[in-house]
Amino acid sequence: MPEQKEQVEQENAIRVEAAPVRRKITIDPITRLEGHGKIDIFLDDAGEVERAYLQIPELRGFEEFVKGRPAEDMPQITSRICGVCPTAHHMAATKALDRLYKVDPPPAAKLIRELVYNTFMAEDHALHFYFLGGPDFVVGPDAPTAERNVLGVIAKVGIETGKKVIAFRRRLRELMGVVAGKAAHPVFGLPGGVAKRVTPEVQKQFQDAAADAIEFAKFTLQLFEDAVLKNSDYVNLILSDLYSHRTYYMGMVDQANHVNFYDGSIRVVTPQGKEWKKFEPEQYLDQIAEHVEPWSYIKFCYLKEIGWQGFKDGEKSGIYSVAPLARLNASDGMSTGLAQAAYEKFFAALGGRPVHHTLANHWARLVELLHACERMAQIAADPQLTDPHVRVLPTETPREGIGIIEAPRGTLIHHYQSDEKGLIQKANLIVATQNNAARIAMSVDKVARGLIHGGDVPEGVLNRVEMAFRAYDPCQGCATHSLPGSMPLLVQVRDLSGKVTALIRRDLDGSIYRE
Amino acid sequence: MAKPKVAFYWCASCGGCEETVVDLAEAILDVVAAVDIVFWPVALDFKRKDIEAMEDRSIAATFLNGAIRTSEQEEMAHLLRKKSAVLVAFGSCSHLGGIPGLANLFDRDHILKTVYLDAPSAVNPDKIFPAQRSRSNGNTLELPRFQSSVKTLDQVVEVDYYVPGCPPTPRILQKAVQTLLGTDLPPKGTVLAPDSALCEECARKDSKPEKLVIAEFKRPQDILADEQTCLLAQGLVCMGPATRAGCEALCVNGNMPCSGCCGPTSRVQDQGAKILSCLASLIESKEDAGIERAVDTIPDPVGTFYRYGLPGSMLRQKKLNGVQASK
Amino acid sequence: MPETVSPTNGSNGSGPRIGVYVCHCGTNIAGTVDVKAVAEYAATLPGVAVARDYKYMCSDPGQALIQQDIREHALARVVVASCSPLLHEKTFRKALERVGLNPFMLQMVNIREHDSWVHLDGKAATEKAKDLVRAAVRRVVLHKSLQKRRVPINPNVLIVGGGIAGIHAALTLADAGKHVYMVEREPTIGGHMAKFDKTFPTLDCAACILTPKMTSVGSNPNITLWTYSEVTGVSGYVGNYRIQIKRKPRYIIEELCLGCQECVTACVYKDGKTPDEFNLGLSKRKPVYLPFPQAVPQKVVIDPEVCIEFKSHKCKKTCVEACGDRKAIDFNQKEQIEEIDVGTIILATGFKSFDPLRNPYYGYGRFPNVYTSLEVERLINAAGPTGGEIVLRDGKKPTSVGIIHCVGSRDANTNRWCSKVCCMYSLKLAHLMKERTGAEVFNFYIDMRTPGKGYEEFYDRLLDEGVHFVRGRVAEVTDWPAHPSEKGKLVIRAEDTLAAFVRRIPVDMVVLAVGLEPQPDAQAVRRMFNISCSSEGWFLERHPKLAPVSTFTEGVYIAGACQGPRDIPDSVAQAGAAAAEAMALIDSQFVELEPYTAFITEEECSGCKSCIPMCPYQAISFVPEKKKAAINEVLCKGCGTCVAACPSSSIQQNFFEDEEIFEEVEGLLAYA
Amino acid sequence: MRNRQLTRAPVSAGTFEPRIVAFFCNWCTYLAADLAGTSRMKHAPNVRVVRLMCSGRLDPQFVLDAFAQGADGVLIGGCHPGDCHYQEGNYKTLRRYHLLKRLLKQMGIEDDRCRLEWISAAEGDRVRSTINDMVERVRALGPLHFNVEREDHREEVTV
Repeated sequence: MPEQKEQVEQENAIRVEAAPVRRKITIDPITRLEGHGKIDIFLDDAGEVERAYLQIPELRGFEEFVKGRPAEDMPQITSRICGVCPTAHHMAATKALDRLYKVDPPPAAKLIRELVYNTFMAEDHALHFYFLGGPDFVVGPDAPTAERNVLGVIAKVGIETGKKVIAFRRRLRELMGVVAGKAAHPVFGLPGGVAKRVTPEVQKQFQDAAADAIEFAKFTLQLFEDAVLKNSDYVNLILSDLYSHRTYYMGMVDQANHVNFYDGSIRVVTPQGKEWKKFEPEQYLDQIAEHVEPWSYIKFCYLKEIGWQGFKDGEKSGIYSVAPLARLNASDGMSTGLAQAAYEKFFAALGGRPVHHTLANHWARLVELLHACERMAQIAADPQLTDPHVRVLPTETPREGIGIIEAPRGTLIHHYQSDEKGLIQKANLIVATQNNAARIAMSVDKVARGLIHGGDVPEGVLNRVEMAFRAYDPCQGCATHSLPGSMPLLVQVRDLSGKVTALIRRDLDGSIYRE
Repeated sequence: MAKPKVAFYWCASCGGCEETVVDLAEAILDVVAAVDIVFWPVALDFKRKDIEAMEDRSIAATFLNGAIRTSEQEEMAHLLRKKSAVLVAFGSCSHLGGIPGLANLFDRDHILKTVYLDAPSAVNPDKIFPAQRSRSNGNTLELPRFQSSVKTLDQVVEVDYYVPGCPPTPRILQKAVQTLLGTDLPPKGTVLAPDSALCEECARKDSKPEKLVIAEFKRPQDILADEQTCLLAQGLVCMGPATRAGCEALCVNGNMPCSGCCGPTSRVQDQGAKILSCLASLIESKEDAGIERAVDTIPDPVGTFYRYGLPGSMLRQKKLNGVQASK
Repeated sequence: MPETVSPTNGSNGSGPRIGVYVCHCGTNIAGTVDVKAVAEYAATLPGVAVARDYKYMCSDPGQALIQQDIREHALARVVVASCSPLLHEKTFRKALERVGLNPFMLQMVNIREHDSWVHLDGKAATEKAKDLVRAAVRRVVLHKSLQKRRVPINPNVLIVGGGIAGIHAALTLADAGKHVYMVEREPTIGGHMAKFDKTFPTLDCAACILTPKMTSVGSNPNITLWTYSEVTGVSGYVGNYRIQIKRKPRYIIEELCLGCQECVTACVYKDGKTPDEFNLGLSKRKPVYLPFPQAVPQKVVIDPEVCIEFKSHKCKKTCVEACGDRKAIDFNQKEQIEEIDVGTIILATGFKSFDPLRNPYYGYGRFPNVYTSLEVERLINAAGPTGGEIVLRDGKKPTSVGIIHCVGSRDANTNRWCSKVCCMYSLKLAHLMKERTGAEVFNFYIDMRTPGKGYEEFYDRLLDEGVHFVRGRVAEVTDWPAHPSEKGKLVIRAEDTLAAFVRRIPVDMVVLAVGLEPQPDAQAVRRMFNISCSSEGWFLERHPKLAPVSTFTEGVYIAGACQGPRDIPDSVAQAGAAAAEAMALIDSQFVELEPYTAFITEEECSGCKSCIPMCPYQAISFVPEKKKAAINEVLCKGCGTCVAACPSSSIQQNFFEDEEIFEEVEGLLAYA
Repeated sequence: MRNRQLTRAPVSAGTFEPRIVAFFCNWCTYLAADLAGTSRMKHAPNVRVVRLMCSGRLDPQFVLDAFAQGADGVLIGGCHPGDCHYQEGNYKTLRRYHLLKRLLKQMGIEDDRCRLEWISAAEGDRVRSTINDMVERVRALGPLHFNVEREDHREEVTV
């Protein structure tokens, strides 16, 4: 491919010029994150951070290999973009198929989809809080690494609570399986509805589960309050400028501008929190654009009208953010009572909308967890849920369809074009973490600048840097639809010749080893 | 006596297999009690140096999920092979190549072009592509090379056992772990799941007629599938007859046909060829034209018959003129 | 002394020890393929303990060589690279068996028919032979001990066709005490021969030699004769065929009819109005008739097409009166289906004579005095329409006759083949006509073909008798006189290639020596009996020299002109041969069936039922208790279609297991 | 499932000679090939015949295996429609063949590389003409080399 060639020649050209003597720190990879990430920190001669890069080193190319596949296979194929949030991809694809085949699902089908979806949001948010992001707070940011994991959380909150967490997820995922076929990689989404009806027995199970789930969500929020908000160090950490960016925020809302995960319009607010745009999924191409950097496989989203100004925040920059914090920022409230209360408490405690503190994502996530559980309860109570009429057969010739959903990690867009036989001709996928990519990159850069001085890399800096983006719960697996993989956590300080001038190693027991 | 060391590692996968480990739920505590997890990147921190420092074959069992696409992944596969007494290909991707293996129908350059240039939302006037080596204000950054085809784990290193499924169900995983912790290990190369096809455990088995004749195949959106009757009998392409049992027919219970994620039974070399032979044999017509009409109703044979197994199939990848060796 | 390649890695190899034997077949193989190089190459293959090449592997010393090696080198597998397995697989399997090795431990490699005989480039042929041997060596390792299935043979024989061939075969078998069912579609047996007057070259009377045989068929207790009947269904396999036979109603109760023909005399029709089939329309018959006086069985037939009773139901039925209390006439008779079991089948369905209307330039159908040879046979026959008087349609005796040879034979526009009998019967007719009418007889021929005992002498005799022979293909027969002397005559125009000028010969009568063709329904018949036809449509023998009356379907034999143009002596000889083959099979009491049956490994079967519709023999059934499929080995014919369809490869076929074929394919392609 | 080892194609500088694997029915095409032999009908030496009792035994796996192992073409010979020695086997073959051709097309294998012919036991000459024709078509297509892995894997797999 000619473009590639140019690329290579360019490199060669650059490589010829004498490279200034600088040093480079590599954090490779970031653990406890679904997918693969790598941080390169470059120090100038003074040992100050010149620039830190978050690199996403892989790619799978779903957009290419779905070509020629039958459209109806998209929900199952694209769910393999990410095994952590397969339901989000499955649902975005299914909604795109409704449009592609121009069929409107019957009411029961919509209810079943949204029920499964909220169940998924609940279990996934719980997964992140207890297994991935939570440990930073529950166990503590400076706790020994070996403890900063799910087992550590269990140790901290007690085995009983640990079992409670596990039981909660198991129960929800089993219920999802009953309706969706499988919890991991569901199969129930079809154009015009779902494959299977919900029986009264299953409805009952959901009702019971939802009731318990609400209790669990409340319990979790309480846990967060006790473990985090009552600890001023943590609060200061959350509020510290180090973890703040003034960007635009994006999220899906219903007519009342309340947060909605399954359906609605896309709302964007300015760094001041004013509504800047509200658009329908079909218009996404007018609003969202992707920027390409040669040093990462991830594409960086920005607001098309404002444009790409590089990795800067503020009103002039098109960079925006998605995921829990952004969703709350971009909405006027929650459609369910308890969540609404939690929503108000959240903004009251953090100085009103919008909140720019990245680490506040953890709290926002728990507000959403509660909302998801409440929605489960609402839908499970709906008598229409068990209506056997769950699908409308397509009659129109398939052409083009766009499906948007709020994934746990943010706005997710699937866009397909097919031939008249319904075989995919073109697919465009914009995944949650891509929307955040630019802001995440900025966070990493900012934290590195803030913590690393005089070439000295203080202990704990590694995790602090990781925390900067772990809060986004980024799924790089999704973000590049890439092949995740992991490498040891190791910081190497070396000059550009690649010679290691310093080395910091974090051992399993958490002890730090330096050379 | 020390607990056996167990490792989980992931290469080219979506993380779904990791979810299965988490989905062991309470059972995970038993596993943790029974074994010593030396690393598990998604949930625990670890480092390669520790692994390199270990005695060869000192890890009792490594569960490796994900296919192989980068040389980095190949290196890890070789390292873990060296350090593990037993290497288990865990999940469809490492077992057969998985859904990302469908990329073997295309070549790398077209993928890059599609993603970074042709995507309608991409704004890329300077035709920038992620490069193995690039410079950003004076700094040199590197990315691993994205190879031109996906491989199964056993196409890269020797594999002792396979755990099938996309993802493997917790039940399959649990049984596999039990087997491996047990005393009498099955012969090398065994797929740790029942060795008969899915129909064996399908609830709809009895509803399949003995003499099924198919005039044309149906696609799931074309019909309102009955929830009791064999889906193949309803004209849907169900991979069940050519797919290994063990999942307890989850998809069929979800009223959708089996798509073949557990791969073939041990006697079968090529799952796609087998289901092709089985389904085509049921076609009604005896004339070319009639047969062609029936065949038209399976618009994407490769994507349908090798949804999870193209790299592990006999042909492995599409013949791409220029890309395939012709020197 | 055969060259030996010293034992190789096979001895130290862990697998079974293999012996490879490359046959020279004189120069048939060795003339093209470098057999020594092939043997030397084979010796280097893994598992091969000994590899040899030898002049004639199939000869006794050749087989002894293999047997000796099996003992001395403890061989467990044998590969023989020689001719087609269809020729000598049996031979070599027996050789293995005799030294206690399972016969199926053999793999044959076809380097003659598929290699040395079809390739000119010796180098390429040798490479091909190496590839084929390599594949066989890899495959044979996987071979398993198999037992042939023995099934008892039903001693009854079905003979289809009651011509001279069928008759002779039937009598031979019946005299040997076998029960024969003879099925003939005409109302009488006798076939073409019954229509002839004399037979060449001895000129003995056809009736005199045929009739006794016909009557003994009718009277032999070991023969069940069903005329006016057709085979409609065949199922089963060698030794155990089930046959359906349709018996057309003749409206006469055969058991009661004495053949007195009083009904014929009594028929309301004073004389016949329907063209007589037996006399090729040269005479007329009544609605109720006996095909010909010596017909067997001596039972009349009623033709419903022309019988008044069938048309109007208002006939006086004088025939019924005449029949009286014998009550042999039954206007309500219906078609019957008989079902019988036999072990062997002989097809003697004969031929059809060429239809001269396809060669319009010879004027048949346009000029009343152009006859086919068969019509002339009837004219000459004492029992024929004219009582043996050779007269033209206007009743005049011909003074000059022209016989045109090769009508519908040796002709690119109709049939390419030589019909073999035309020259001889033309000579016969020429002799008889000259003898009976004193007419001048002209033979127009391309070549005179008179091979056979006394044939050439007969030709000489005719030359002496003054019959004229014109060597040249006839261009046309016309009634357009070019000269007063040709008025009222048929003019035969032909180039005399010996005299090298075109001749016009006016004659009163033209005889077309029509050739022999396969029966019009030969294709349908061969499908029913599951045998093949040559491209011309004649039934295909298993081997043109070594198995001329056998077919590729065990237990089905062919005799007479259905296999190709034949004269009577050859047909009779073939019939005897077919009878002997059938008897050999019957007296062995058991048939051995190839063990190539399919089998299911029960615990592997998922019960998906994909295999069940594959089997045309209902050999596969679904066992509800087990929810698995099961194969009835006796019904299985070993085609392997279900094996290919089994989506979990739980069905395999003996001797053709997936792994064996994979090894063969990969062996062919493995780069040496 | 055994992971079949791929045999490497020789890097032969010589002229390309197509390697064609044929699967012939024992009752028709195999006999026809024998007949071609007894009648000394010379034809191209590029075909290697595997004998099956019926074309219905042809498992599509055999065809894929042949290509995967380096065959440049695959020829299938069965009885004419209606003439199957086992009544219907050849119809099963025909149906599988049609679907198989679609699959091969998607895998980038040209149409002329896989061919099904009905050849009766009497049609020796048909064997000759079919083989000669196919060899020429495949020769024109050049080597398939399916058994050779994609370039960069061969370069990069060095661990």
